[in-house]
Amino acid sequence: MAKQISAAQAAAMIEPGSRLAIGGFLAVGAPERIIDAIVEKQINNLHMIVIASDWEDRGVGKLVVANLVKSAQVSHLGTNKAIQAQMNSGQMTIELVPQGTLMERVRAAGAGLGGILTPTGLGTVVEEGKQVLNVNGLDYILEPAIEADVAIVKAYKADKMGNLIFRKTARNSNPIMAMAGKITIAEVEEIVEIGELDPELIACPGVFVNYIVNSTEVTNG
Amino acid sequence: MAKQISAAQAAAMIEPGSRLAIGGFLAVGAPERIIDAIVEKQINNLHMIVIASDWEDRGVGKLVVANLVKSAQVSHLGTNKAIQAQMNSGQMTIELVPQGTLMERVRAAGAGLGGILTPTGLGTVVEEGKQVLNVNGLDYILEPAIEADVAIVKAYKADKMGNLIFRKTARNSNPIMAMAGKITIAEVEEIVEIGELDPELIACPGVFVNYIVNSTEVTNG
Amino acid sequence: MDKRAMIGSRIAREFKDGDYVNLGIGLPTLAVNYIPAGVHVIFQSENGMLGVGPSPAPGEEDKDMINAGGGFITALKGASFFDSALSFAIIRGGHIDATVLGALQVDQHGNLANWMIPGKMIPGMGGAMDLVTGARKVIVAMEHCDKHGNSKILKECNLPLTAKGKVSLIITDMAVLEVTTQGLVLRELALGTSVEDVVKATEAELIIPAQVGTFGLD
Amino acid sequence: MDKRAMIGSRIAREFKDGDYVNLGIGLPTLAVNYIPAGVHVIFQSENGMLGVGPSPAPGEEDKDMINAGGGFITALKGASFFDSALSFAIIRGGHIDATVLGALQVDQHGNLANWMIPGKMIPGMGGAMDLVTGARKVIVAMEHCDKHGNSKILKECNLPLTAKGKVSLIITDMAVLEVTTQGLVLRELALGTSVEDVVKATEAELIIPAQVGTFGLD
Repeated sequence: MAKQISAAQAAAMIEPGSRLAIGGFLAVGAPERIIDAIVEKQINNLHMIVIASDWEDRGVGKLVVANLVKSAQVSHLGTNKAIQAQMNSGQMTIELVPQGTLMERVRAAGAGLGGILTPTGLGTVVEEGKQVLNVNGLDYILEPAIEADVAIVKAYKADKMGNLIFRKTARNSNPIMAMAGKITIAEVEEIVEIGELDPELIACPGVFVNYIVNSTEVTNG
Repeated sequence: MAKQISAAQAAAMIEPGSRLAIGGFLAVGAPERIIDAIVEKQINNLHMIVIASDWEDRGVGKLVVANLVKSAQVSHLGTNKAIQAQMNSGQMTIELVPQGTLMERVRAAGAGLGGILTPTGLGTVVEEGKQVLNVNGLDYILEPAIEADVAIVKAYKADKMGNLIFRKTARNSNPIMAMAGKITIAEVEEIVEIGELDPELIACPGVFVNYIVNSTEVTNG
Repeated sequence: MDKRAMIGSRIAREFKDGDYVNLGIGLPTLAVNYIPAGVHVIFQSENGMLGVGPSPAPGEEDKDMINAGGGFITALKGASFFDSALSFAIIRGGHIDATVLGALQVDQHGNLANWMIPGKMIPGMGGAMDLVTGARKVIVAMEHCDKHGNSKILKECNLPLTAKGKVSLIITDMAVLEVTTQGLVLRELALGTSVEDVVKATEAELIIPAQVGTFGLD
Repeated sequence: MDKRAMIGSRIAREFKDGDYVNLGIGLPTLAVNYIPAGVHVIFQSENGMLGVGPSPAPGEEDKDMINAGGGFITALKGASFFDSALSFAIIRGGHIDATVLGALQVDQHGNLANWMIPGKMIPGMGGAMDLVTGARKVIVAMEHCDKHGNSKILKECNLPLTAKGKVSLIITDMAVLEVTTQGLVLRELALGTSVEDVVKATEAELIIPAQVGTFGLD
């Protein structure tokens, strides 16, 4: 069962200093209303686990521009000058993580696994300081699971149990991020009755979702 | 693109001694026609990667009864007396693998990962002889990826590109096994034209599928 | 009084509204008949679904709808289907509120043995090791003694373990026992059962608090 | 002659009917315009789809349909959508037949550097490291020299690597070079380019076989 709340209520659940896993890819499939509410409430000192830092005016880039992010695990910064400036000035600490490794590490946390063994990054700076294990004759980097205090995702529709369906490439990291939060909040375009979603189409079962926010609803929280 | 073949042609691709990952759970979602064709052709000395050994007359149990299996990685044997007898007599070598670990190890092979780090089995016989790693203060067993020469799965429908959709609990291990085969063959109840499947519903993209077998077609090969 | 029904009804009281629960085959599944009105529990079947409903009427079985024990099931509104890897991600990842399993043996350290008797019966662990490792609360539900009258609740399990130190509650036809860091605490007695009866039927050491509750079919 | 078009058309000849291909942003995407008739290539976008089609007509953009570069796309018949973890399972697991990427530097050992210039530009590796590690064939497509006229094909990369020893083919506006265990072999010359031109424009050592083909726009 997922409880319906406003974007403002969602933001109010997030403590300063939290580790946030946020869905979306270059702001497509990003939970924009909840991001706006976090900016509104100026919840700061955040750690952000995201595929990309998006744009300065769209997606998680807005959190960066508002100086709310102290550190990030991210695969791509190229579309956001603010995050590059904050990285260069030392305001923000960045761990650059290959995108596939990032997704798999977040999934590992959600799936109760300690980490992953990936060949990605062997022979590059990504390998530095990490344990390399040989399994059946091949080398793999041990990359630990990435856990989140709160996962914030965006879906197309939710039913009142929190089951989520997605639309086209807006699915991206959302079902994975949703697995990794101690609390998971889903922003959706429509909330439907239980039984209205095709059970075969549910790409994120409600067991991963604690709260749902209707993105089209005017918030007053 | 996936090539349509008969069940007999599918069986003819399998070399004696192959490592087979076979989908299904207690024979629900099992590729029965391809299994029958393997029995028909008496392809032996097989290694079988399966959730369960099913029943003696349904699912992969038929391979066991036909004395075609020399070894298996499996989580449950309780419904099949033949496999227990063959294990006790030493005819078959069995690695019992916890079901979640088995699925994750097969997925790791399909996903290019070297193995998994799981807490399942700690403090039990499953841990014996294996490397235990401490990651962020917790212990995990390193379980290597499980690769297959051929994956044989069952789906509800395929399109001619090999995209697969599943039906209810017959999905089970099938999308995972499909990832791990050097060659993957899918037995389906219906083959439809490209474009007829809902792109959001495809639980196993055709990129994992090399051949499709129509289970309702009379084979003559 | 039907012992199994009594255990089933007592299991059901462990669930809160909105809980996600995985029930092992056999005795634990009886709990579904006793969920209180107003409490909505979502049952998982580890072969790949959430929202398991009751058994279908005869003749209405669907070949593609079974539970982890192979029995035909139905789906409730709000059900979802997924693959086995996601199903065990849910289990191992701590997203299941409670799992209820039978046992061959359980001990005062919360160790559980329920998957093999060496040289005799090796059905395999199936999904049990993952369930016991990953579920937030592990409940063992079983008859207190085996068919020879021997205690199944021991100081130390001597059969191969399913998981170490993961059991938190034991529900039998005689008692409800909680596994604590101090040891095994007798929390409730079945109606008509005395503390002495339980102590006599239990090989493990028991902590008997001043207050012990009772349970039984209403 | 348009250099970029020439590179794009040459890339397209690397694909076989039925191939699954991931094209990096920029120059590599030009290849889609030159796939020969009768060759069906399925393009992946690593943000979660297979079956990428052409850009939508102006005004027909779908907010939920972008490629990995953020550009609007369409879906062809037979497309599928999935999450990022599965998308990279496809990539890392060796299920993509070919990936084509740009480079800052590539060297004669098949090393690739395309994700950062220390102290200057750190956009991050995005999905490039996984693509180069996992794809069955890694093709680098780029202009032979940088804007200052310096060779981008080196004996040893000196920028941070994207992956070690994974590049198998380099397609530039001047040549097609194959990375072999012996070293970098000149396979084809762009129309109007001589062996001497290529040798002069290449810092890496080149193996010049007796037979060198040519390529260019038809």
